[in-house]
Amino acid sequence: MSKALDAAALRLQFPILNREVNGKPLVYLDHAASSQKPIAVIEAQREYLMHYHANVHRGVHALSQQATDAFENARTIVQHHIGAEESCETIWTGGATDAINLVAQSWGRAHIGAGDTILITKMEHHANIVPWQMLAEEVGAHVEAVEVLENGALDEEDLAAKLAKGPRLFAFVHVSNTLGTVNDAKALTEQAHAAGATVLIDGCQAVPHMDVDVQDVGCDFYIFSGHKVYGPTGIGVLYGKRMLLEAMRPWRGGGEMIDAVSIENGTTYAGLPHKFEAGTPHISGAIALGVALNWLKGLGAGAVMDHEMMLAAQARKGLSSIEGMRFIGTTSEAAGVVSFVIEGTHPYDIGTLLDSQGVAVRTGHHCTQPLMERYGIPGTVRASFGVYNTLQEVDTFVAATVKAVRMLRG
Amino acid sequence: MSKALDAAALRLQFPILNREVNGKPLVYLDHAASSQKPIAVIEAQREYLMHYHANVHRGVHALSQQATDAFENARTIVQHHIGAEESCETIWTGGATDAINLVAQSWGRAHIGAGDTILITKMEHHANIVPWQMLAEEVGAHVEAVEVLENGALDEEDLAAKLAKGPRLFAFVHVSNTLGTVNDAKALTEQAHAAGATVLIDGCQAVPHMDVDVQDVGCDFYIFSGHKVYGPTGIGVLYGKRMLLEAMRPWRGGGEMIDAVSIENGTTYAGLPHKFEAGTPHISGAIALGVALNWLKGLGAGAVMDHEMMLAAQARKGLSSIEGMRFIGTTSEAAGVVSFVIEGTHPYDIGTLLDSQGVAVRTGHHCTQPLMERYGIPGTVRASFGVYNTLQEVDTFVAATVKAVRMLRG
Amino acid sequence: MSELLQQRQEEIAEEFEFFEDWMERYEHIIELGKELDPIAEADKLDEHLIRGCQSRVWLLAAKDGDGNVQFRADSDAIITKGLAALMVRALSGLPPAVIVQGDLWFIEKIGLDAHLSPTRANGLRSMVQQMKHYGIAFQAQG
Amino acid sequence: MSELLQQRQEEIAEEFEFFEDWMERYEHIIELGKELDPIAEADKLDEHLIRGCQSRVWLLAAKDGDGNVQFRADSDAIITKGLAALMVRALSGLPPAVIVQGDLWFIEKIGLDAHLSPTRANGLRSMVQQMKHYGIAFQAQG
Ligand SMILES: Cc1ncc(COP(=O)(O)O)c(C=O)c1O
Ligand SMILES: Cc1ncc(COP(=O)(O)O)c(C=O)c1O
Repeated sequence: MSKALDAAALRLQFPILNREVNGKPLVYLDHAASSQKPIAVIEAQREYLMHYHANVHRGVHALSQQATDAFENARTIVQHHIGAEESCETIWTGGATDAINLVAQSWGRAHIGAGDTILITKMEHHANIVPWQMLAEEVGAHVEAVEVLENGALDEEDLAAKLAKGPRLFAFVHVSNTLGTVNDAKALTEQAHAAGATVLIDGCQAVPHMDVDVQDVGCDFYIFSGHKVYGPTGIGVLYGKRMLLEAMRPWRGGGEMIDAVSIENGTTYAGLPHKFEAGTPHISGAIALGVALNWLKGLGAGAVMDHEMMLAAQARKGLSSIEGMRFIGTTSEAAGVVSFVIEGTHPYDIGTLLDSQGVAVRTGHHCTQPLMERYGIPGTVRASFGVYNTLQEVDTFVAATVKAVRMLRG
Repeated sequence: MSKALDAAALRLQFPILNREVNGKPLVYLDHAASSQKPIAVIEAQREYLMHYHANVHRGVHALSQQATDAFENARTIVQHHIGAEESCETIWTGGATDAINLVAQSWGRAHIGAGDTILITKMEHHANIVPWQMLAEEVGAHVEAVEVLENGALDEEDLAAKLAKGPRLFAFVHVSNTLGTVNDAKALTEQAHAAGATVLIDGCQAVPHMDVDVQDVGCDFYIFSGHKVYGPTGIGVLYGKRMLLEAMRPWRGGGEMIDAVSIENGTTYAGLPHKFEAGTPHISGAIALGVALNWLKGLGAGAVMDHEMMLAAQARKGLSSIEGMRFIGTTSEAAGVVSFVIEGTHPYDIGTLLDSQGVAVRTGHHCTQPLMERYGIPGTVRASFGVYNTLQEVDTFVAATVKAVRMLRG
Repeated sequence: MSELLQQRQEEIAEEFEFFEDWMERYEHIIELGKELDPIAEADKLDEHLIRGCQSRVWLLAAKDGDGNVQFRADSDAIITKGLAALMVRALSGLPPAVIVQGDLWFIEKIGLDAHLSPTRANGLRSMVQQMKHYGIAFQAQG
Repeated sequence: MSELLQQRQEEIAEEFEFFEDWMERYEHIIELGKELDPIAEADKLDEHLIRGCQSRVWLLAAKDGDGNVQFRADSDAIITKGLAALMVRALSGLPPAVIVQGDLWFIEKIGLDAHLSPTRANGLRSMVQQMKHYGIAFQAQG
């Protein structure tokens, strides 16, 4: 048994949660869009810029070496956090979107050709759709998507049928940002591998909520963003199996990623991970992301999940009493996501009235338009929880929603 | 006449400059690799994360709107700083390298084909070489480079001859990070335009040191990095003329950059600037870069340049007394760069001995290997100055270099 | 004629004067939204859609016998519809020139100026722009 | 034979014991660099180059009549050459097994451990690795 989280105590580490909006205490339930950051992370970034910033890798001076050590140490933290075999399998990117585009353009152009199929799912975030559509258009491949059942689970039958057709790649979301659905990453990977597909997993909403072990899962690529896992903006991670990464062409050219540059004789590239990290990296972001992951690990993944499930369950229970309530995605509360529409109201109206009561939720399509199409809705209201949310906040949110609905129906 | 800088007073805004390395007070002369950041910038980033962080653009809640306003306001600051006509011509990127790759892959793939020439110069940073080599390889074009004269100036004759052959693009550095050469961006742009070439300027080392007005220069693309202009890491800027940007395909796909996503009917893209900003941007970085540019503007570009020229001149004068001193690049001191080799010594040895005296310089090829080849040297020692450097530091640096040389020759 | 615009804005400003918080303000805006005549489904064409909102807004304009512009608006979100109702109330029936040149100070006065920022999802800014565009178009027709 | 390695390391450690700062240490390292026999230009082949340093390091190894490994090293930077000299002094003439297994504690003792980090530009780490690789290779030859 993991020790339960003391969210009230944890909150003290998040100064932003003390603020008011529209004259009301802020209730921040938009964790899935971007998490707030604990002081430890904010201070790590500040500390770096105040006391040991320098460009990395290229310098003989002490400051540059100190910065390089911290930067590379952060890489090792990420490696261990997601269970990668080697630290060179961890590539820094500008974010999850950047990472998926890297794979699409580097691995994709080499392995996906005319007539090939790229398999995704109907619950993907645009970040895991558009790069594949762009690639497909360029090389003459096509994108297919596995159907989603009414409850928000993947349609296993449809998946089996579509895998049977031999797609080159299966790219899927570990945890859906809209539905909260937790896909069985390991089983899906095995299934896809058995069908001969390479596997990319979008772990943006998994890493903040649960333990992830890429070697156990067995996937070929795994990606996530720093800003959703209590880390800073502008930094993300691409994990790839060494063999695959080594065979891939670099995507961006520039400093750091070269071995030797010559205009007459052409250019040779550096080894992993630098081959994929052209230019000055987001040094402070990488270092602070390392701090964020250690901080999160310190809470205990079990405790985090228990806490967030408790909040989601309480929210669902409270909201259920509202007439016309329709939850979108009902398979799991593990990821702390509660998404819904209410008959006769528009998500934008609910969101606006919640905001004026101090409650921050996200409304709209959550960058999952194909999913909205699937459910025939323009968008949802989504409350999403992090470690810093409390049962009391959930109650405030539920009461505020009830009030909003009353006003709208009035 | 602009008011002279008071570097001693300015230094108080840079906490890192108070530290020691190897038991000696730090003398940071590696500004061209990455600038240190004033407290105002560090605090802006911290303030954002402490008090109003949220994901931008997509939210109806107050926090998201506040973050979006600050983020877009920073864009406007950049626009005004470089004199762009419209704010949508300012695209956030992960850095200068990322920006050049964006242009190479989006504009380049559409406009450069088999047999075409991409013209660069021998003084380019790898960031302005490798993306073009990669593009050239992909489409069957080739890269040519304008020669550099012994003094570090562009070879005008060679330029005229190479432009006459009708390259599609002329991509050149505004200010050389290795030589300190300041190219006449406006004249070169006119010349290249007259020859029918599109013009991209790498302004990484210009924006920190001088006023840049992209409309006056007349270039098609202009790029720079935040971390070299007193801003944070992980953020950079691509300026492009609206007409060009509008015609370009997006490079990265994902959230934010779409109008509508459908798996069956395909995806349509958002307008400028969002079309090029897939995924959650580096919000805190953009905001802090805005603060950095305003801070720099507050010092007065004239005063900045005067100060840095004074430091460079003093350094050159002091170093000249060393036997066997050879300056690499002697056309200008405007960019605060002094690059040199000393007969019978290796740059690495000088750099190491300077470091043990607390002086941080950069040694090596400075990501300009073709330039090293041009001069037949393995690398240089480069001291580069920012607004926070003082004449006293220059003297310390010169004395430390003299001592290093004595030890090495001893 | 611009006195009419002035007068309408004063009326609206007065109406909003005593609201103490956003919930009260929205309550009234929702009321206004409900009172606004809906646009027939047949008229909700894509060409009347205003881009850039989380909710959809349809805006129609026509010149009446006196040369004034008659606006109709609708939205699938009721708060957005209420904002549309305010705009229609302020501008509908005025001559194109007044619509084009009119200073819509009431928006700030009643505290909705934040809603005018280009980054807002409610579409108020797009509505105002679109109404001005209609004004310009009708002006050009003479 | 590993006593010999032990003894050599103790000697080196003693030599460095009284240096008060880095400048003194480097002064001595430079001295050692100058004393190290240079490698003939003809032997400075790319195959003897060690990667990953700002300066170039050449390292050659050969087995002598007693089955011990004789190292020669050179560099275009004198501090790097001095580090190479230290390594040669510690390891040259020892049996492959000692080279492979030997714990090079003197590096930390004389304060050069920071130079062993993989991110350092001086190539010390690569030198150590390459010497161990030679040891392994000669061991395999038997
Ligand atoms: C002239 C020049 N161009 C391009 C770059 C690349 O910038 P970044 O590494 O920030 O992408 C640099 C800095 O390293 C530079 O000095
Ligand atoms: C499931 C999922 N995938 C991908 C992304 C894209 O992440 P980012 O915008 O940080 O690149 C997000 C977040 O927006 C997400 O929730």
